[in-house]
Amino acid sequence: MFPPIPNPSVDPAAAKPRFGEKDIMRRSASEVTPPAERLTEVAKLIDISKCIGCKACQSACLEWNQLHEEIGFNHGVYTNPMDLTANTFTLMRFTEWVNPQTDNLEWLIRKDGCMHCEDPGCLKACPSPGAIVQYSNGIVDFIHENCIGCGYCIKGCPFDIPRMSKADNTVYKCTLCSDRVAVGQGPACQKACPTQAIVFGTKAEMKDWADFRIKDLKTRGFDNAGLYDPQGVGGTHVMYVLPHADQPSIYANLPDDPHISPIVQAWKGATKYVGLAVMGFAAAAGLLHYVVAGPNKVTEEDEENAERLTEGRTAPPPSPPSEPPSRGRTP
Amino acid sequence: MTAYDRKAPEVPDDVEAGDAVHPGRPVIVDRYTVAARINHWITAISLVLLALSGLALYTPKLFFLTALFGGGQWTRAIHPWIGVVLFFSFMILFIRFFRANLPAREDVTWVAHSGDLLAGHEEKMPEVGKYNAGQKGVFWSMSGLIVILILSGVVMWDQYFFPYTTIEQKRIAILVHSITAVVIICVWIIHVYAAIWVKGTIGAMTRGSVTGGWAWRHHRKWLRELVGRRARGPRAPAE
Amino acid sequence: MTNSWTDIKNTDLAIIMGGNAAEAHPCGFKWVTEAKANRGAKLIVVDPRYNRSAAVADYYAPIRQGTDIAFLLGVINQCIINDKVLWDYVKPFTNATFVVKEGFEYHDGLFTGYDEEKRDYDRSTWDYQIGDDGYAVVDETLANPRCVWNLLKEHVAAYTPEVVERICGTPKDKFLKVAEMIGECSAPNKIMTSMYALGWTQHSKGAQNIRCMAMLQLILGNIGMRGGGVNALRGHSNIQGLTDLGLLSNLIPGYLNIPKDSEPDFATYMSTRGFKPLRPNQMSYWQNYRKFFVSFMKSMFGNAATAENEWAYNYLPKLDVPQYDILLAFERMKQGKMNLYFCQGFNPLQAFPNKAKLAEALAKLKLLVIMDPLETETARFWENHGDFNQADPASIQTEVIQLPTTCFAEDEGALVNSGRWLQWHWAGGSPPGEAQHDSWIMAQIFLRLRDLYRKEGGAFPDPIVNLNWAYQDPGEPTPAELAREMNGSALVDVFDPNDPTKRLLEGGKQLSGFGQLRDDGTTASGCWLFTGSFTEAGNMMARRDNSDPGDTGAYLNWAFAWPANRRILYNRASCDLDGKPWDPSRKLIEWNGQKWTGYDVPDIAPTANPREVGPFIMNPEGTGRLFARTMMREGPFPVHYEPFESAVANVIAPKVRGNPAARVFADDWKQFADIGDPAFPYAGTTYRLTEHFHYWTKNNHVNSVLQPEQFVEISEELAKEKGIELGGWVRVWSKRGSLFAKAVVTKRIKPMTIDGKTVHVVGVPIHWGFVGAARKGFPANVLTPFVGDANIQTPEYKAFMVNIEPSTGPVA
Amino acid sequence: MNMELSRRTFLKTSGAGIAGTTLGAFGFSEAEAAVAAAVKPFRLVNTTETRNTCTYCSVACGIILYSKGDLRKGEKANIVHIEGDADHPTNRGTLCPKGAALLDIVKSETRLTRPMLRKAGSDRFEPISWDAALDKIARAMKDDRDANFIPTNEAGVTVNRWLTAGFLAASATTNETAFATYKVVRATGILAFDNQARV
Repeated sequence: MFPPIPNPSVDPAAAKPRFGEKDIMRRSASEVTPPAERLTEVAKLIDISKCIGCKACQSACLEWNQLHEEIGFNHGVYTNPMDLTANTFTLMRFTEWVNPQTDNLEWLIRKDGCMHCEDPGCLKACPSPGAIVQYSNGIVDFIHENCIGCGYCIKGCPFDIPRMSKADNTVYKCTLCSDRVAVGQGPACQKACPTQAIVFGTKAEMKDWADFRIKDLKTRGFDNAGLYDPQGVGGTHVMYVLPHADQPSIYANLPDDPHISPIVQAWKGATKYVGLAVMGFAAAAGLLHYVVAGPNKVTEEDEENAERLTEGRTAPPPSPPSEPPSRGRTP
Repeated sequence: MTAYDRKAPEVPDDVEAGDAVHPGRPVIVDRYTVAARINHWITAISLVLLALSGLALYTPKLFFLTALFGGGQWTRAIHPWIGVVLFFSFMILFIRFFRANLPAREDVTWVAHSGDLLAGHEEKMPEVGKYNAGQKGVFWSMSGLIVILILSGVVMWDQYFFPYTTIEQKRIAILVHSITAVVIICVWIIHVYAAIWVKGTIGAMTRGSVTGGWAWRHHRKWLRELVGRRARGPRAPAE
Repeated sequence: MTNSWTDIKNTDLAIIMGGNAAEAHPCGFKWVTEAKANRGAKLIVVDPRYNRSAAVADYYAPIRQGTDIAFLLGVINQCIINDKVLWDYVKPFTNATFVVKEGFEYHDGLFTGYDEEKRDYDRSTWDYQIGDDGYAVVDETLANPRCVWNLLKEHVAAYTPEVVERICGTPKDKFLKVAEMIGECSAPNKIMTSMYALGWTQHSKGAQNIRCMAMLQLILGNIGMRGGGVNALRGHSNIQGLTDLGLLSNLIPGYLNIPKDSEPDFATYMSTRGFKPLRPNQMSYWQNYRKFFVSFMKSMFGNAATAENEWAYNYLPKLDVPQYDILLAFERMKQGKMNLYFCQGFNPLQAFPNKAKLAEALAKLKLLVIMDPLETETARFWENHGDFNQADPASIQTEVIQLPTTCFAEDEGALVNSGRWLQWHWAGGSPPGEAQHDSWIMAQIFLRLRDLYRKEGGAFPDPIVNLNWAYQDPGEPTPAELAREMNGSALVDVFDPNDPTKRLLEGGKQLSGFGQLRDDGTTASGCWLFTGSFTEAGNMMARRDNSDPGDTGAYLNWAFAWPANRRILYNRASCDLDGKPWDPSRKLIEWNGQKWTGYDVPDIAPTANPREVGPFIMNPEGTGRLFARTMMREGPFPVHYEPFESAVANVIAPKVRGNPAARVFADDWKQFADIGDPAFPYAGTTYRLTEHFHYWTKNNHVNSVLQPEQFVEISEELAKEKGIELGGWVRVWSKRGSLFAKAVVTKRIKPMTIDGKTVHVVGVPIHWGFVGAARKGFPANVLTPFVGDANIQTPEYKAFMVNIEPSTGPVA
Repeated sequence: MNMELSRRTFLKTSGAGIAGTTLGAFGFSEAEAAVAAAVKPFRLVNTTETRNTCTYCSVACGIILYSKGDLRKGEKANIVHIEGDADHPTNRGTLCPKGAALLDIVKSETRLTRPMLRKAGSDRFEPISWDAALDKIARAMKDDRDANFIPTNEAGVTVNRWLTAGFLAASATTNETAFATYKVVRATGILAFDNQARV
């Protein structure tokens, strides 16, 4: 058993948050000086081989975060609600999979939710300064006061996690219970998990624990058991032990090789700078032309020609003006 | 089409409703009706607001612009609605102006000589109707870009349209929207610059009229048509 | 549970059959995952559905509901054939060597003495041959063909792998694999634990399902061992406690019995409760019965219970039938023979079988009193809810009084968990509105009733006016007062009869163990099993020392476990005949030559010599029973009987319908589908979902979010056959009623081939009703038959026949 | 009694071969502590803790009730959160989906808050006072018992049973409530007495 984290203290002195503003490593749409010393990285490890799909994590998440999800309907499956929402930060996804090698049914149950990427696509995509922050312990958190509801983070996320709230038009996702972690607790889902399919600790400990679990799985015929800590996003602070780590996508479409979409990279990278340059260039070109070429003014002669034309006097023939413009050289 | 048009097929369609010549010193030529001007300025203001709010979300360096709109949430919320205003306003403008902006034979010559124009040799340019090829270019660019912007904008308008597209489609839409926005801002810069550079132009969209000299100098064909039409006497308005 | 939740971590093989621990007991199931992770244990799940437990199992085998006995007798047969027997355990610690009386026989599914008319047996031949010395005859060589082992061997021989496959639908190879994995646990250092719940009890032969496993565990030598045992995973937080306290028609706290009509006086009552040892030197702990009984009566009636009035023996009612169980109560209610009914935290309209019958019965009451923290369907049985509850309020004359009670968070006291731990808890919140504690309500009713009898007299007022009610505030006894009363105290100073100067007990002081109880009226104890829970040292149930010396999972200083703070029952059997642990790495207790020592409280006299005293001290034999003597109504060995509703006739005894000793009321027979009835071709079963708790959590928002709406589960094959779509509406009906639900079409249920016939399973989760936060639905009991287990009347919820069709849903 | 909250952590299990987490290792030393503008304040601060047991199944998980207000000080207490007790040997702080949402049953909208009476033939409940309800119950019991009590059977044996009344006892009340209930019910001679053990 992974030793349980002691009960929380209700004493204000003991419950003082132990990380915060100064530990912000990345801040959306802002330049920050990363803290000189990084906090120990934390991680949540979800061991799918131990998960019984009881949804205690979902329940605990709703309770701790005081979220009010709608009561839905049954759609012929155990998954409920049918998708993550602004109130469902975590969701058990159930997949009935027949292992082609053994012909045995396997009920794959994956707890979906924010992966707390080391290289967070949401943060990268966010245009609002400080709406998304990454603490140096790895937690990626949304600061709702700063969220403008543009939903760019939704597009930035390689795992399709953040969800917009219809109520306040800000985007929600798992915070890794930053308020709990800040006082030395684990996230609510981890605390509740009956079988310790979810454990929480430092990332190094979690990797060791995963090794211990993977060894056990290999003795039970899961030759491809392994850790899911995708390097495409720089590793994650929520990791999975997968009995079939060679094919993550069988677990309710867990991305095989997640990375921030090149489209998002292009949009948040090159496009920004090129676009600003192009617009600047256009404005500058106009200015330069004005200075060099001067304004294009109507001459007295033009007016007279117009008068002649309208008064029905000898109208000039339909040809280029006989007079050159007031300024500029004649050929 | 009016009876007049059928009787005088030689007259091109680039005379718009309300265009008229008033002899005098100087000659005054009505170029835009009140309705057209209001329509233009609604479009123009929308575009400027869209550019400002859009740029605020385009790069963190310009995020301060959200202050103009009452903060980030308001900027995000207002931007698409202004887009809708722009789209419909421009649609009316489009219906109003598209006929006069249809390509004409002289457009090719005009484009070929556009270097001369910039260099100040307007005398080398062919006589053009109500709009020259450059203006037509702005008009058609705006039309096309606005369609792209509204379409891509709807795809990324999560508050109402989130369920209808995939994330990947939304990502593409954002990229397209931002690139298009850059282009339309450039077109807008050209448009505004042209109005500033060519003196006497702005009055067309403020007072609604230009001087005869301005029309003679820049849109002589249009002027001739107006004068010719005046000579033939009163007639039914063109559309 | 013979063992405890935390002990499961010590197992090598967990078998979940007749239950779904991951689904219904997730936090207890943790200890299975711990055993798997830390000691390489394996998990087997045998169930009609590939369920949440199966999702993390090492091996899953399907089985048709209601055929567990055939499966388990098949496993016992394999163990015998392949000699997977811990002989050094079986011979001395079970009754394998006991010789059975002449006359006892078994043929065609029936034992000697069957009376078809009464649906009951004359059980007189089902016993041991008693020798001239007054003890049972044993044959340690097992040569005697009449010894239990040989009778058992013969009895289970019919359950070959082929027969198991025909009855259970379990493919032969899967059955043999399970049997092989189980058989490995006959080694002294390999231990299996059995985890079961209502999947075994809710059958017309539920008790025999469990006996099968108990027999198997005895043969494997797994009873009394760390990581072993037969573990009933009880469903409610204090249902163990309420059973211990005898809140049943036929019980007195501590598993003593209510007298019968045939026991007119105390002497007659005690004459069958001598529990004389059947083997020399055996302990036969029930010889203390009289002490427990008298102490109980002193607790109930105080000074009114005297030696002269036989300790107020006649204050207790007598039974003219084996029990007035819930099925009989509702049958009588339907017949108009009941006027007044109390439901304390109970929702029988949803919980008992055949809802239509229940509603009809409730409408015949004069007064229904509900005490509950929540709205229940029972309280509103008269309310019309369309398809969900058809009722005509105007025609229902029952008065209903609904009293608001506190819930767990607002009250104080102890609950007994599955592992028999009595854990104290404290109130943390104020009750809502005018809600009151149940104990206050009971006291208030009692005081009013007593006043009426004092003032007016009436029918036999003695037990009411003399009930011991000496609480500081009679209007609301405190939890501590009641807990102290159950523990018991010495009423006067008690001196050693051999040395009158030696005071054994001090009058007015709490007792520290049931060994101090006396049958002369000098001690009182409400429940002897709980003696030791609230002593002069304080409230033992409130202890919170979670240290665990030896890492055994015993936690002796955490709370209190009955009996006597013992954590593993029969733990003497964890050692061999010399008192040495079978598996030194799993040591629990040990005989050090003078006494028993170790990590747990020994389940034997501390100085009882292991060579002399058998480990099963509650049995007069001192052994575990492979042969149940007369204790089971349908036979001393389990036999496979089909459910009362079944797709097929009984393969091993085609003439026997259902459990031949189960009680069936005449009207209910008519509401059973015939065997193989084509109108009801599918095998229905009911079960819990992990997201919900019975009919409670549908009142909770969060749980209703997690599982919002009623559904049934069917195979892809059946869905295809009937044109049922995933998530579409279906109607499911039995001969007793119908329900509408959404269809969960799943690969986790497969059609089975039973005796050559394809049988589809329809899974019906319980939990739904017409009040609460979740979407309106139907309780599963609209479908289930009104018949119970032959011994204890647990209703047959797990196996019945239904039909199913696509539908457009209910009309509200 | 025994209310002091044990802060003991469990011994690290052997066999796992891994040192357990120590939250100190997360790198939060006191020196690093600072006001966290971004992180939400921990919402259990200054609440009152009460040890309790989950009301659902019989795993009997240890739980802690967190309330505003302290019953032990005679205050009104409003429970604001319920969480697993990490000190409990069985559940070690974990809870199932029902246990994790225990607050919802305490605060359920369908909790009963006052005694109600449904009259014969009526289609609704109407409020009734506690006194009136209890008097009515006691009177109904007395009348029915007096009318239908069976002191002796046909053979003349004293049997003292009351068969026209029945009592279903709860499954989640305490032993103490159960014992009080047992005493009252048995004293009346009711035999149709049962609990939820079978269903």
